[in-house]
Amino acid sequence: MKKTTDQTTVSTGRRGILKAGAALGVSTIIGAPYIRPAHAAPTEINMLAWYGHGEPDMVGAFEEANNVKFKPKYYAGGDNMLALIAQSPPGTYDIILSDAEFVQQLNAAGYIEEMNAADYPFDDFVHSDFQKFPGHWADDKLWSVMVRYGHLGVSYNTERVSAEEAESYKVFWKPELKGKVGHFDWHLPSLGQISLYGGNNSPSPFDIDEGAWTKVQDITRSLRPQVGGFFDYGGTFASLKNGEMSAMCGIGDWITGVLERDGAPVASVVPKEGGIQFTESYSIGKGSEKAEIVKKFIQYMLSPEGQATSAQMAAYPGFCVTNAGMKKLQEVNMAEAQRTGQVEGAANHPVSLIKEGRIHYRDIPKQQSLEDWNDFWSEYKDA
Amino acid sequence: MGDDLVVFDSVEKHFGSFTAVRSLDLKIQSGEFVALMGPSGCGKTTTLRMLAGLDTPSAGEIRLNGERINEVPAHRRQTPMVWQSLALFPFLNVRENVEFGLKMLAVPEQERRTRAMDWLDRMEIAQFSERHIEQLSGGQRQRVALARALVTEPSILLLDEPLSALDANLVIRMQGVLTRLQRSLGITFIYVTHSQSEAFAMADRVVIMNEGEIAQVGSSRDIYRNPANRFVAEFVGRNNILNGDVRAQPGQTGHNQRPVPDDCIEVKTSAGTFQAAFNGQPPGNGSAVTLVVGADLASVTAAQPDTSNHVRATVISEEFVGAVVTLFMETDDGTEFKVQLQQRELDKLELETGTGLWVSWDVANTHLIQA
Amino acid sequence: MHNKTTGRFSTWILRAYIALVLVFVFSPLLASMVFSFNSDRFPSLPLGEFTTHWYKAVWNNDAVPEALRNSVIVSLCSAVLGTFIGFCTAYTDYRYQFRGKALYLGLALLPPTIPLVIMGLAMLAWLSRAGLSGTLFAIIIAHTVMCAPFAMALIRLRLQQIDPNLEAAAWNLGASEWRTMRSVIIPFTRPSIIAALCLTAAVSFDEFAVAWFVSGLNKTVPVVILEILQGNVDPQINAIGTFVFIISITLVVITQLIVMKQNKGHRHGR
Amino acid sequence: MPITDGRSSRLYAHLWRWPMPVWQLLFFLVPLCFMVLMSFWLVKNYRMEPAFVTANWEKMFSRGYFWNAYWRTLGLAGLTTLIATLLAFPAAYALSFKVSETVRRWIIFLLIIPFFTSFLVRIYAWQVILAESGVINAGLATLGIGPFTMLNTAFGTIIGYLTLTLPLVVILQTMSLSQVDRSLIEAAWNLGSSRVRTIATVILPLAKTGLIIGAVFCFILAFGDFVSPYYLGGSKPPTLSILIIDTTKSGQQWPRAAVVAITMIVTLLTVAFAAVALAYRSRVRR
Repeated sequence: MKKTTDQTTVSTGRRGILKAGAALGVSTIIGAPYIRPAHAAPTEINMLAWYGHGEPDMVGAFEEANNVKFKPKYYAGGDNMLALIAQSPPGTYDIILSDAEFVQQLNAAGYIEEMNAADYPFDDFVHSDFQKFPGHWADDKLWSVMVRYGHLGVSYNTERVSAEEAESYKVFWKPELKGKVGHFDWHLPSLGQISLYGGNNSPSPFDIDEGAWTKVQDITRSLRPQVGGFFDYGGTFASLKNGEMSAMCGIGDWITGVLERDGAPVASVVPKEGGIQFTESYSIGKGSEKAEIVKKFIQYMLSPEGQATSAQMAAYPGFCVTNAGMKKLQEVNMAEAQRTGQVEGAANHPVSLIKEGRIHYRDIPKQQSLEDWNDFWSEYKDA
Repeated sequence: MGDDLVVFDSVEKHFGSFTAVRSLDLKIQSGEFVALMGPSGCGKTTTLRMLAGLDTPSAGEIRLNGERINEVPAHRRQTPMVWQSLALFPFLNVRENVEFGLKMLAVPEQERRTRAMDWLDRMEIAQFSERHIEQLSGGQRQRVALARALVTEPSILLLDEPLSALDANLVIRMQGVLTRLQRSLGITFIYVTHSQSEAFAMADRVVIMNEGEIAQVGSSRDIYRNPANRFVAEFVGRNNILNGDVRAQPGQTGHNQRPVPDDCIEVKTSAGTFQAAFNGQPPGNGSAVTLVVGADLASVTAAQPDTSNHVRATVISEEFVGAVVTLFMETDDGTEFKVQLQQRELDKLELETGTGLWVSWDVANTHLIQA
Repeated sequence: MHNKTTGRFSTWILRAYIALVLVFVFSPLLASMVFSFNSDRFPSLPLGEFTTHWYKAVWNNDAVPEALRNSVIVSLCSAVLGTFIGFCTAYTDYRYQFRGKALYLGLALLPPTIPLVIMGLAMLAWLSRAGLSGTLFAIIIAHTVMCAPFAMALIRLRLQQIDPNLEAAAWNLGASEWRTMRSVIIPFTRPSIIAALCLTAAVSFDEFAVAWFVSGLNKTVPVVILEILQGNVDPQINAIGTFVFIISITLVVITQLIVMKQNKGHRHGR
Repeated sequence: MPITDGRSSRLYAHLWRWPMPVWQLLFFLVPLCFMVLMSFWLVKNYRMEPAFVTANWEKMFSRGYFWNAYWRTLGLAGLTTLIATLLAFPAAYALSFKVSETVRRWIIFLLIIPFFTSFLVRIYAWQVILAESGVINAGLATLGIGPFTMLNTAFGTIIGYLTLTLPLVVILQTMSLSQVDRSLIEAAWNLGSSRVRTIATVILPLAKTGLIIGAVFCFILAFGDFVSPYYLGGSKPPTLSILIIDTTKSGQQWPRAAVVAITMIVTLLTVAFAAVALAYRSRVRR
């Protein structure tokens, strides 16, 4: 500090003052970041993720502690994520939050780096399925680590739909809800739920033969007159909150949980036909020069503190994947832990639901191509 | 001829398929006030622009001070121009406008200012030096334009219809200003106009142009009294023009059964048969000629005059300019006659519209143009 | 007499109609300003409490200052480039005749007819091939393409008012073409150049569709707004919008004052 | 010694002539042409591969949803153009003939302001205004009316389009109407023509060119806008611009998005040329 002052004094001439003045002027115009004092410029980490993962509530503490700065690019839906990576030069993204079912594609396309299993607390995971989650391992090599998950079911306005009605996807067809049922604008969760409604739960709503697929399409089409709109994340949020939509297909607590915290009369349940699980996993971007610090960040996200933070994420909540994380959540926010069933013996404990077989991991279509589903979705939207 | 400041040597200018100037030969001397006159599209402005370097000749050569300047760019010619639109710089004040040319010559600021102010003083507009152009009247702007062009002390000044936008009174005043200026500076003025009153009032020599060619070059008097061709005769206002063919040579018997005088021939026109003087060889019988009689050289009488050239005509209308009256008359066969006379002469005639009168003129005043 | 009263009546009806149109145009603007001080996350009537919370949130939102910096850089660069290109085109159109000029002008004025989504798509496809996607430079390139026609139109309008002999008069007084450009054409068109700079800066500052496609991680302010709209919708949008409005409107007012002055000068000149 | 100026003069001319064509070629025409080329490429495993197949064209053109979206977009944009033209005309007429020049200048200034505010912010504000629990319905509820569903309908979409286009159309119409020679209008009145007839027989034909230009701009803007149908129309059903975005989002189907984009450009240029020809023809006849 002393040294800097000396140097300044030495260089103070007319020129120096002018330069300093110009610099000050420029930085005033251009904005605050450049007048931040002292230590070296933070390392920038480019993140590709669902909305909210790069916000201060999630990464602020880590940024502070490690002098890094996250630069997030948000997407909605796995296909969108793949498109974004494909458009960017290789090595653009240091860390990628992916939906679990798309990790395989990321790997196949060579977008991600191999990871070392020893770096992460797999022993403490709440469910054995999560340790070797489908697609995360290939040839015994680790490519992605699960950090959070959530369940999708029937989301509804509690003033217009009763809890009993919400116990089945059938509620979407309720005549009073005509024009009041919204879709989250991505084919996988919505079609998955309707597939479940059509009885395709064994082995998975996404593993259906042509006959079943045709049936799913027919059921879906029959829902179309009820539909009031197709929304992105923001739109889903707003339309549930401002009452435009009374029920929403393809989402779950990750949306309504936020709105509930905000005092809105909405809720989500896993109906009797079963629910879908979304699973979010971190990978290290191929060719990233910041792999070390990214690894450290993923470790932080899996630490009890990180897990508790993730569970309370401002943008949308997700369940803890480690037992330690769940304990930490109970410590810091018992109410949220109880609301989401993350306490011992809760009826809606997420792991219990999985073990009861009521939850199906979201997946890409097994017997049809993703394009078939996508194409149908376009056609459905247009109807 | 070392005295020729400007020489146009077989200069041509084509714009695409249109020929603006064809085979122009013209010499202009130092200190001369030359007017280029003609109807619009006659090539007078193109000629001026070629001299200023704004248009490039398609053929021929233009020499200034004996040197070929065809390829010299406009900005190196020192041929300042006063524009019809004046083209004053609207974003500069009066003084800055005048200083412009000096600035381009890299004259130091102090000198620039002194010289500009001198000229503004000379043009009697020094008190407006810091005004904006839009705050000046038309006449004042004219003076700024002159000062701007002359401040570099050129040996030649080009003027492109500079007075056409002014009202009549101002035109007369500015004519005086221009003439005095040219005399006192002793430099060459080349003045493009379509107005003969301006050209005749100011110029030493007038060049009449038509369809890209010179129709006649001469003093005002020459052109007025002795038009070289029918075009000039018609273009130069108040002339009576009679087309006809030669019927009798000197000494032969004329239409009134008397012999034609020695220096005359007799010409039959639709309005009648008239005699005209000629120089040199007379045109043969049967050749087509044009007779030109200045309106001021004809006279009217109530009684049939005794002269050989007279014709009966009816007054159609009168035009008064000050004390001078122009009578517009028509003969039985429809030929139009114009006669200029003084107001007091008119009073004596006591005529009204429709009155029949005799128009007459001297044989000596009958200008003969051979076709 | 009867005709006159009905005439006056219809005049008032029509004036009221203008007011109605203005209400339609301004209601979203006013609403967003009001809501930016309203405590409700999803505002409605009756209003919640007065709060500056959303402004504080914007102030603390790291993405905003960076986006603002990007926006300023992008809009300054595209304004300067776009105005330069627009000026060249306007001057060429004013001064020169040449074969294929209609095509030339067509090319100059075509970009505004292409929808922004398509511009974004084509730009991203092309620029990512050229290795430029995701950089600020990509946004600047795209915005310059969009800005140049507006600058061209403004400057061409000003050149319409020039005395056609003005350039020739300068050459005649000894100024070379280059010198004439500097001391006649540029001073004459200066008001329109400044207006074009402000207008294009404002256009670029508010453009989101193309910027969204090509920006990658380097977001501009409108892209941040779009992402908030797509993501965690909250009234920060109104706060940012109000702030951006103030910046833009400053540019517009400057432009308008200059244009008015220009017109006034022109009328005096007549 | 005369100096040839030809060279510097040519250099001078080229300096001004070339920046625009070079820039527009590199960063406008080439990207558009590349998009055409891309429409024949293949997508494999989320990556585009250069190829020359017409599969993308066949696929898009054989899909019902593409053509539905096409006609729907055309219809919505056309309807918006009609509404905007009709809504703007009385205002433009009043601005041209019923207010002083100062007032006109101020109102035009006010109409320019929206162009410099974020369109997104205005659309978001409309969401809040039009929502079922929004400002309008809250106001109507005090009168015991409603609520009406305005958001996520074609009505919402058109409100969005009008937000984008109406000020521009009013400005363009006003500019064209105020150039109509007033003496012609007075002459028509003088000859006993009623106000309405004067508008129909004198003013409209004279201002036709300006009206058509305003309509063309309106159509272009509405046809290409994706924000209004998405955020006010609930993308239900989607327009072509939404289709483009959906297609790029899903599975990197850029070649198919290019097909949609090219179809849109061809449509727009056809409409624009036809309209300009119409405007020009009427002028010649006059």
